[in-house]
Amino acid sequence: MNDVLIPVILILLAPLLGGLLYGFERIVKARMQRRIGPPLLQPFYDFLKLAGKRRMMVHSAHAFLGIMHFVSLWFALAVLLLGGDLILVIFLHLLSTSLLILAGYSTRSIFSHLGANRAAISVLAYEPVLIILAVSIFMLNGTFDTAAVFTSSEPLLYKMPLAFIALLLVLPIKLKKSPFDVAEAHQEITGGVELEFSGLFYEAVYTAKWLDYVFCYTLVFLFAGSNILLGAGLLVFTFLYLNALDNSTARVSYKQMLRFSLGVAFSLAFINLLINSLT
Amino acid sequence: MGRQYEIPVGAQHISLLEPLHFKFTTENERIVRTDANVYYVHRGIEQACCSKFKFRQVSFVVGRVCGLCSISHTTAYSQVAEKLLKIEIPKRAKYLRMLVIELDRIHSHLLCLSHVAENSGFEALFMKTMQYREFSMELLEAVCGNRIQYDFSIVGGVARDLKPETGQLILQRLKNFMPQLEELVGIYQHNWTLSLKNKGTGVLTREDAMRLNVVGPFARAAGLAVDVRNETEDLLPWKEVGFEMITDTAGDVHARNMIRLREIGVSIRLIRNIIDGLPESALLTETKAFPDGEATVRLEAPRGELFYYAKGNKTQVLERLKIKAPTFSNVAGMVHAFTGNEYGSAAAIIASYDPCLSCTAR
Amino acid sequence: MNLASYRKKSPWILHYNAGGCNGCDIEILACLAPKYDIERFGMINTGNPKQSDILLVTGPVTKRSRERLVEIYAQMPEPKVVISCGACASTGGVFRGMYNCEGGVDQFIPVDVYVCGCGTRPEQIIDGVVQALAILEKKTKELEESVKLKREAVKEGHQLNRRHIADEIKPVLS
Amino acid sequence: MKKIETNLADLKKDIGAFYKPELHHFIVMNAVQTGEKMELQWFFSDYAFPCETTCFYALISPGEEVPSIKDIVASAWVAEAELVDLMNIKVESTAKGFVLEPDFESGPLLKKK
Repeated sequence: MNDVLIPVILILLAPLLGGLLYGFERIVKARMQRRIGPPLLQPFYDFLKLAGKRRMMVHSAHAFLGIMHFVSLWFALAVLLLGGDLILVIFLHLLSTSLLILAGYSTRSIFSHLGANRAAISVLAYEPVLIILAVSIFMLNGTFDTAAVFTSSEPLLYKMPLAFIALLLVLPIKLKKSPFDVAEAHQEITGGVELEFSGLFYEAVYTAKWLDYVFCYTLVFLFAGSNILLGAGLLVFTFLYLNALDNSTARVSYKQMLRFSLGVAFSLAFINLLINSLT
Repeated sequence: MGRQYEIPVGAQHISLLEPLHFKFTTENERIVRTDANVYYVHRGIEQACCSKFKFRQVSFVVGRVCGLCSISHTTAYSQVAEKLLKIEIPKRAKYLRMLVIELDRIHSHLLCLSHVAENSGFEALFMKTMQYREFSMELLEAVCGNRIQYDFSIVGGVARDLKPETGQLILQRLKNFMPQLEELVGIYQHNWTLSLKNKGTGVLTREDAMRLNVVGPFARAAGLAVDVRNETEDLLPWKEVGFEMITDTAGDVHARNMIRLREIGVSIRLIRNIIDGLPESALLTETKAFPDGEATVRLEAPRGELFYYAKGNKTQVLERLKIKAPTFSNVAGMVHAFTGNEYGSAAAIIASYDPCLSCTAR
Repeated sequence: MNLASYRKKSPWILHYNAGGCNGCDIEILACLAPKYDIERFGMINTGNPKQSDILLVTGPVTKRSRERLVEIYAQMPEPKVVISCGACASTGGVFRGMYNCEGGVDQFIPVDVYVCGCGTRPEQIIDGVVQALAILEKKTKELEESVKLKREAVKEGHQLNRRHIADEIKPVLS
Repeated sequence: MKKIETNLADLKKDIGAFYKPELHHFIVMNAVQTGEKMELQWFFSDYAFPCETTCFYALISPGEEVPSIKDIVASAWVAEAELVDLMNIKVESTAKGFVLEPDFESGPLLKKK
């Protein structure tokens, strides 16, 4: 009973958790930049404000794709938390991102197109690493189900530390953090695919960002298995690492990002896979 | 040859402070051609200066040409008016003008650096540089009474005196700033991702700088030693207070950052020398004459050479006033240096030019 | 607890220079920096009209930037507030009457808050934005009222769509 | 300031003979109304110390077409395009509309009679 209840509660509260996490991160970021920063509940204030704006949309398919991005991302998260197939999770996540990319291409704004281009390249950068990760987990556990990972007493971290490093390297791409925030790139393409969303429809994209936080941190938590203490430690470490990285780097170009993620992160994950399959 | 896309930047864009329009023609995000539209801010100041305002009021009007280098504009105008009136201003006034120009240069260069950092996607460095910049704004407020738009130079001298305690405050704050400047130099020099973004982008070679008559830090980063402070001495005695020319050879965004940081160091030394050797004299030379004849003045603003031409006709109102701002000379070089770069670097390159379109368009 | 009252804690600003001297613009930039830090009030400089609530305009409106100004204003979804920063944005200031200047911002778009000064100090800008928040809240309420009225109108069948209007016009013309 | 008189026919030859990219830089082009005629000025400055500003000037009557010095000084197009709009001068191969909007009267800097 308990192992279903907790995931269900987590899934239902995921936007709330993600919002809190996002608010907390904004404070941490501000403090790192020697500012006071916004209040903790700022993302929710933004949420309430966006709900009250006049509804403006480019065309109905665009708005629909934005909302479906949010829904499918939540669905991917649900499958992940309920112990579903990891490959399915990764592809559901890919689906949700592709919906957003399609939305980006469906408008006539050049910045939206550029953002969609870059988002597609970002997918190309992190997706292979995630798939290698899933395959390594399959090699170890004999199944793609994340439920087996959550319940296994031996944390994955000890068996595949290189894969964890690879995941850490691609997380900034997924979370659109500097140095790999090319898909958003506020100063270059003013938000990319988000550009044409407004009001309630932007809310879907904005809230999907919070879900992405929960999704990514759950992936990190996978590495701790059933060891909750280690999991909490990993989460805190990843949070600090991401923020420190975000605050100490400039944005690199998308070509450099692709070269780095495929050259370094992918090879790390691959070496890890080789080691796992040999032993 | 891939398909060409046209990417418009401006007139309103987050990476731009002022309305300015670039149309980049790109192939696979590589810029092959640039069209610039820089006259969004044209207001007609030259015409107003020659018709609406008396020549003593004009120094306040030309300050509003540009908020970043308003002291350079007011000083240059005051000098050209003094040439027309054929008067020599007191030495203390000259020193005080140099002091404010150098303080203004520090704030302007730090602003440009922070803007480059932000447009390179380095938000924390933007915050840090802006935080360190506040000291120069406070000092300018202490000296002139306003954070921007100082109206410090007037025809015949300067409007306010420098109190000894303000001088001490400046020296104290500069001392506090020195370690912060070193920290900034360290980050701009050695941060790996920033150098990935900035090194080798927006390159302007020395030959092109010469051919396109580029001025200011933009030219000095390319190795062209052009600095009005080095070339004239009759109006403001720069060499007397220890001016030193700084050049680099790379000509890219990184070189421009380093030029600006090193020039801040020179400015700090100049300010110290000015305060230490501040002569005692009157602040203003009074005269009842009217401007006559024609005169030109060149002055080194934070962005480069500022040029004023004025013609008087023995009345209160000038016959003609021509303002040539530093960015005006750089437009041709700016458009040229984009070619061959990634569109992703364009925002950082624009910021590294430190364009001042309100100067250019007037 | 009224959730709606928290809405005004999230103003996203958009900045446009309509032809000013950059003085006020760098003060807006200074507002973002650690000394003044307007993110304390939840403000973000979005740079995207479609997601902004507050339009900060600086400078007198020049002939070439007037259309851009109106277009940016039109792209912002309601409720929206316009703040004119500085003397020249409010009235034209020293540039008033110059041949390429149209005068203050309020000649083209409705301005809600006027911030004085040449140039405006960051404190004044923050004060102006905080004043704008109250106006933003009022406008949100008005918008909701109008939406409610519209809904009732639809129920009673008074709302005509484009085809109905065309049908009504035809007999009149012929 | 050193003033050198020239005329429109010899302008390109004079400036071409004077201008050396490594010694001088072009500052700006200016026009001043002197009675019926218009005085066009081209300002150059040295890189050396003490530097001297050299001004070439030519008197033109209204409606005359001015030769462009773009092929000698590559960056002169900005200054020329500005004068075309502000002073209503015809310059070889330079179109209107760089500074002012098309609907605006040309030559706002000209003194009204």
